[in-house]
Amino acid sequence: MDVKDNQQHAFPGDVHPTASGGILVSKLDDVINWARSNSLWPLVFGTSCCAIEMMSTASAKYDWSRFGFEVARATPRQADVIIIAGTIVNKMAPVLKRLYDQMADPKYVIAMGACATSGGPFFYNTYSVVKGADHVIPVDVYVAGCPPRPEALLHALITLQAKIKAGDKREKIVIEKFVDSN
Amino acid sequence: MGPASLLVLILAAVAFATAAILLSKLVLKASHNPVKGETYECGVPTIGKSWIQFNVGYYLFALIFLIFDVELIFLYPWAVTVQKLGMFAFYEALIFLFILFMGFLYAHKKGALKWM
Amino acid sequence: MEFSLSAIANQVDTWLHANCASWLALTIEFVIVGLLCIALFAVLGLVLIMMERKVSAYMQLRLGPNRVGPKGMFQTLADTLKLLVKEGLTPNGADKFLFNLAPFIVMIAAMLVLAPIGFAKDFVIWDINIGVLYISAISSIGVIGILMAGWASNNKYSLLGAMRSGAQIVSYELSAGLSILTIVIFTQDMSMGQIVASQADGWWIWKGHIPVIISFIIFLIAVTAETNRAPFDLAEAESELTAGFHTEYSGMKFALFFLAEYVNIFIVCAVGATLFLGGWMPLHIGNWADFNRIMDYIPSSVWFFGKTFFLIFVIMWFRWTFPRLRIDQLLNLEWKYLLPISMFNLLLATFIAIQGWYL
Amino acid sequence: MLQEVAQKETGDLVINVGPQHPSTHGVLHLVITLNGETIKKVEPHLGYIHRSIEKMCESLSYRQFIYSTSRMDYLSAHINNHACALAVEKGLQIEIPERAQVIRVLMDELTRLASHQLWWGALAMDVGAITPFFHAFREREVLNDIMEETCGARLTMNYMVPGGVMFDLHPNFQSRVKDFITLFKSKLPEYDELVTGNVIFQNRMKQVGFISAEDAVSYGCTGPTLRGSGVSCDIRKHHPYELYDKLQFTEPLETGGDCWARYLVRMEEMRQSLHIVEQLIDNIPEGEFQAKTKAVLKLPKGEFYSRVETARGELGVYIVSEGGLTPYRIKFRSPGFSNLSALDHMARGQKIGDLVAIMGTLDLVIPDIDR
Amino acid sequence: MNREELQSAITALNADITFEEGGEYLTANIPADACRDIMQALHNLPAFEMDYMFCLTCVDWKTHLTMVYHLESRKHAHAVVIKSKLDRENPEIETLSDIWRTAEFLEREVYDLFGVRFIHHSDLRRLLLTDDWEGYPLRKDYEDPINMIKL
Amino acid sequence: MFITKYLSEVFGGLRSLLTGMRRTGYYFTHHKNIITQQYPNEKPVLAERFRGEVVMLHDDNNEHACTGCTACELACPNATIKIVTKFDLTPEGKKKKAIDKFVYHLELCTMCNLCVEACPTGAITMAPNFEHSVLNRNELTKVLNKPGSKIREGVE
Repeated sequence: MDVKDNQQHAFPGDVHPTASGGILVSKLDDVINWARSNSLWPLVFGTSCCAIEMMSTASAKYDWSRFGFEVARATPRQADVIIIAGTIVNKMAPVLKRLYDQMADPKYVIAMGACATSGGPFFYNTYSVVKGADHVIPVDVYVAGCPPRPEALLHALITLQAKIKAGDKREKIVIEKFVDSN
Repeated sequence: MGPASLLVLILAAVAFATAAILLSKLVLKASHNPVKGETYECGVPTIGKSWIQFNVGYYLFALIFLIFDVELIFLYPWAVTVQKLGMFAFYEALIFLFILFMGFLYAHKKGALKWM
Repeated sequence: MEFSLSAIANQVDTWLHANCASWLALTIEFVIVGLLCIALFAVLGLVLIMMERKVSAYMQLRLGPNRVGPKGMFQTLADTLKLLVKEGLTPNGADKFLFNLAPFIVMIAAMLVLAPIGFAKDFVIWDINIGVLYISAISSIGVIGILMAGWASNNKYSLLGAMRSGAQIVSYELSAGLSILTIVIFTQDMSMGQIVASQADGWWIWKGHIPVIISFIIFLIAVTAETNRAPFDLAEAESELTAGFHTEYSGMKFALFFLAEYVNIFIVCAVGATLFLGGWMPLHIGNWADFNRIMDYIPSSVWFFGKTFFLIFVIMWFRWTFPRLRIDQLLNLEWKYLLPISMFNLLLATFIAIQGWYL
Repeated sequence: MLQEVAQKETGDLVINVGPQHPSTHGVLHLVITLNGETIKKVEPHLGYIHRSIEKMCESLSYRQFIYSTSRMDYLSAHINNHACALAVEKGLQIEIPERAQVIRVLMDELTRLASHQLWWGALAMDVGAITPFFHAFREREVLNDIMEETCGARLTMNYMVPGGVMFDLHPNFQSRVKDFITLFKSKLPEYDELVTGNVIFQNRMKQVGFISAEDAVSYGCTGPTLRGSGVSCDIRKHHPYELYDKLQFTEPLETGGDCWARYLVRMEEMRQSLHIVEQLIDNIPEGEFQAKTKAVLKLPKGEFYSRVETARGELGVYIVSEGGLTPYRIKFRSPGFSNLSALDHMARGQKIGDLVAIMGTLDLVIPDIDR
Repeated sequence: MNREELQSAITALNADITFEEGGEYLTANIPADACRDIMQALHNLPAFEMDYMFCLTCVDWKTHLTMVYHLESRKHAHAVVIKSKLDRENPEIETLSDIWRTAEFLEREVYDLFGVRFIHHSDLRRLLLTDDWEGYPLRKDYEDPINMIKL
Repeated sequence: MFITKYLSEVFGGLRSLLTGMRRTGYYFTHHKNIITQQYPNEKPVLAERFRGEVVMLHDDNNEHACTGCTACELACPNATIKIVTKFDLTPEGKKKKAIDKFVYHLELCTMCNLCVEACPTGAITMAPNFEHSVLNRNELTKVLNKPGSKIREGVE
């Protein structure tokens, strides 16, 4: 059996693609991306165990404020990144979608831990778990672990920073998709 | 620099705010989706209206404030000259404040200062 | 040569009048003042937010921002830039005009209070002769902006936050006013310049005895409440109302509230420093002529900013130590403790002033 | 008079708190009816993290299902695993080696400490003080390191297995726990300085969220919530498991029934847990850390119920076995579920700020409630 | 009371009660229609004073459903398990939420996951699942081809 | 007395507030208490038991000890491991079962250690790697046996 076939078998349903491409040339975009990547304010959003490790990441020993991430906002209007820390169940999925939709652009998503990445421990024989948060909203960075240790979350944030700096201009793609669908 | 400076300050504030808000409109093309403009309430649709007739408790404090703020305004000119006027002004203010304090006690007794 | 802001200002003034028509010179001066104020706002925003983050970090056993730029200096710059290019949403259900007007009101209120503040010796935008009254009056305009923002958002959290803020700010206005009044009684003048001048031989906190110390403490508490800072941050109590009155604001509109909050802290601390700690007056101790001369060498602007930032630090210290009060406790504190005490304190101060029991 | 006017003239505000809200500690959804700031009704809506663990366990073997319970009450992961292991052992009638028992009790108490530390920090954060949260995590990280060294994970350890524990203790374990005891004893007075003694904090806690002893029992509250109302309910005392009947510790009781009483109970529980750890850390007997069990576990037909005391209260594991490889039905009686049902009772007539404090002192872990 | 005394005392309440052998707790099978009276007696009579319900759940036996109540008395330190058979097609039983208030939520949960209707329950709605959910997932024959991936 | 009670309340309250401020002030001025580890610059020291991901042990000859017995696959609670077997021809010409691919779904794995416990030959173990963030979820699905690797002689 091929790994790829297995993959498709394992994750049924539509997966929301993340924006990609869009090469930037101007210096202004470089500066903007530098600012965006260094100022990722997370939304206070933790559903289960991973939320505790997210709190640990904020705590003194790991201290994500060194990267400027500590400005956790409780309202999605002011947040830049949703860290999906924990399982998303069918009842929660519309809420997550709504929160994501209500965020101001540009917005990013990190799927933290096995549950948010793929359903994790609750993949099989459960009737209420969404098999991966990317069935609900597009996810930029996946980080495995159950839960990932705080350094792993920091690594994910650094990965996201690198992605932003590399010049993915999300809002452009989103708009194009929106225009196409109309 | 005189009163004109106040106009300058207002203009500066407006210019600053306008420039800052407009810049994002110029640089960013935001995405649209149907629920983006809806009221945020912890990720679930809101129940009922937000613009309702609101609890009177908050306004009571504003009313009481008004009385005491007027008192404060009266006290300012008094404060400037009280040293020159001497003890007479002191007793006057004592009576003034005493009457106000009685009012305060009355309001307190009526429960206007109790939060509900 | 001694560094003096007023000397520079005078030179610029003379040069402009020598080279331009007087109306043009005046216009250019106004533009310069406007730009300087905007620059002050921007710099204050950057510096104070960085300071807050570092203060909180050290109190919480961590390092704080240290990766963006040298020692993390550019962290707030990155935040500001990001907010500049972030989408500023206006909710569908909101009262759009008021919603967009509110940040302007808050900004204008913050900007206007700058006028009578003496940043250095003879360096003031407009030394109004009723300076302290002007400050009390203008600083309460800000609450209108907050009420406007909360009401216009059409969001229940915002509404509650704004209502709380309204009740809170008007209440604490009183004891702040009464403690300012204590100083007015001693100086017999309401102009900020005269108040600073009256402290040439010693700051009021030293020579005013107990009443001034009490009113200083009350002033600190009251202005902490007036600027909606923890432990009085009920208007934006995060664990209760998500983000309070600015829940629906995003991008730069939110940033303006954020900025105004910090500028307001600066302003109230500047007022506190002027009234109680002698503004730009250097520290003079009695007859120590040598000591006093050394102190005089330090530029007056350094004195002013030093004192102001010390007070700002104290207010930040409050924030990172105390739990938040509940709304009824907050009002209890004002109406049952601060107001009676400051009224009593006012009488005490008057008595001492009339008897001349101060230096 | 004014109160009457206020109540007549104004409308009620219905507010959603949660699922995404900083003070609900997860995804609890409360629909609150407010008049002004006063709460008239709180209606909890659950299920935003209902992961169907009970259904899932029906298709997992007795060795496998234990790991999923770490994800229920993740703050008491060890104790959850312990309860499951106890239920399976009851069915298999295995005797646990003494060393394994001591290790289990030690781990349970360290978990309780870690959980209460997090609760303390989170409660302080809920009432608006942010710094204590970081101070609490300083000690918690030390505990996490100890856990990681022995169990291999920081939060969801899956360390207890039927018959004992998965690995032996790490050689450094004893010395590091002793270091931790010294450290924590020196830091506990700081907790009091920062939070317990603070006048604002005390005012936020006292006379808030009152529940009487009868009501609390009727609502099925357990753990510190019930002990705060003055009812002794510690499973470790009343139905001792493992070594608890041989250990010296007291069950803290407060009669206030308000948030302050619950706060004091938990603070004292930390000291008691520390006391238990102190008693055991020098007396870990040599021997096996795991009893010999078959590779494939089969429980006999019947019903097995085990009760343990987690950091939040009584956890019951009810296994119905048909004699197969997997449980026929498994039910977790979670402490948070019953404690939450009393929330409406506690919060009526209080302010919004109080609701946050009440939820903080109930120490809700939502995945534990929804399962 | 010890186990035997408890058994005889409970037998005195209703003649139809049968007891199961073995098990950790004394287990009594009671008829569903007498459930409420027996429970009321267990809660109120000073001999029992079962003031604490520490577990309420249901088991699907494919042919029928069984309600399982775990009761304990804090005063007398005795515990009893009460079981009651229900019809699988139309499961109905009187609510106990006014006797033990914890039952209110626990019964809602059982209604949600097993479909047992509790008569006179003040607020019988779905608790954990969405209101428009179909079926009762903890029943053994529950199938959900979309969400449930069988191993 | 009312006045004394009032004053003692005020002063008691102030004192309790100052106690708290002294504590935070102490930490503000004593920086040696800072416990931050600067992660990307300082790599954390992890316990050797830390469970970050499942790895298959290969020796220098690119040989492993996995017989493809699927004990781990059966032990895994959520089917993280899929073993794809093939038949190798031994030098004697007999068919012998061997692993083709040891597919490991890291995105599903909960690091419960049950597979390692179940493995009769000690072929797999838990490694303390934690830097698992990727931009594409499929990258988390791994094949643990290295290309061209063979089963070690003598392992049954």
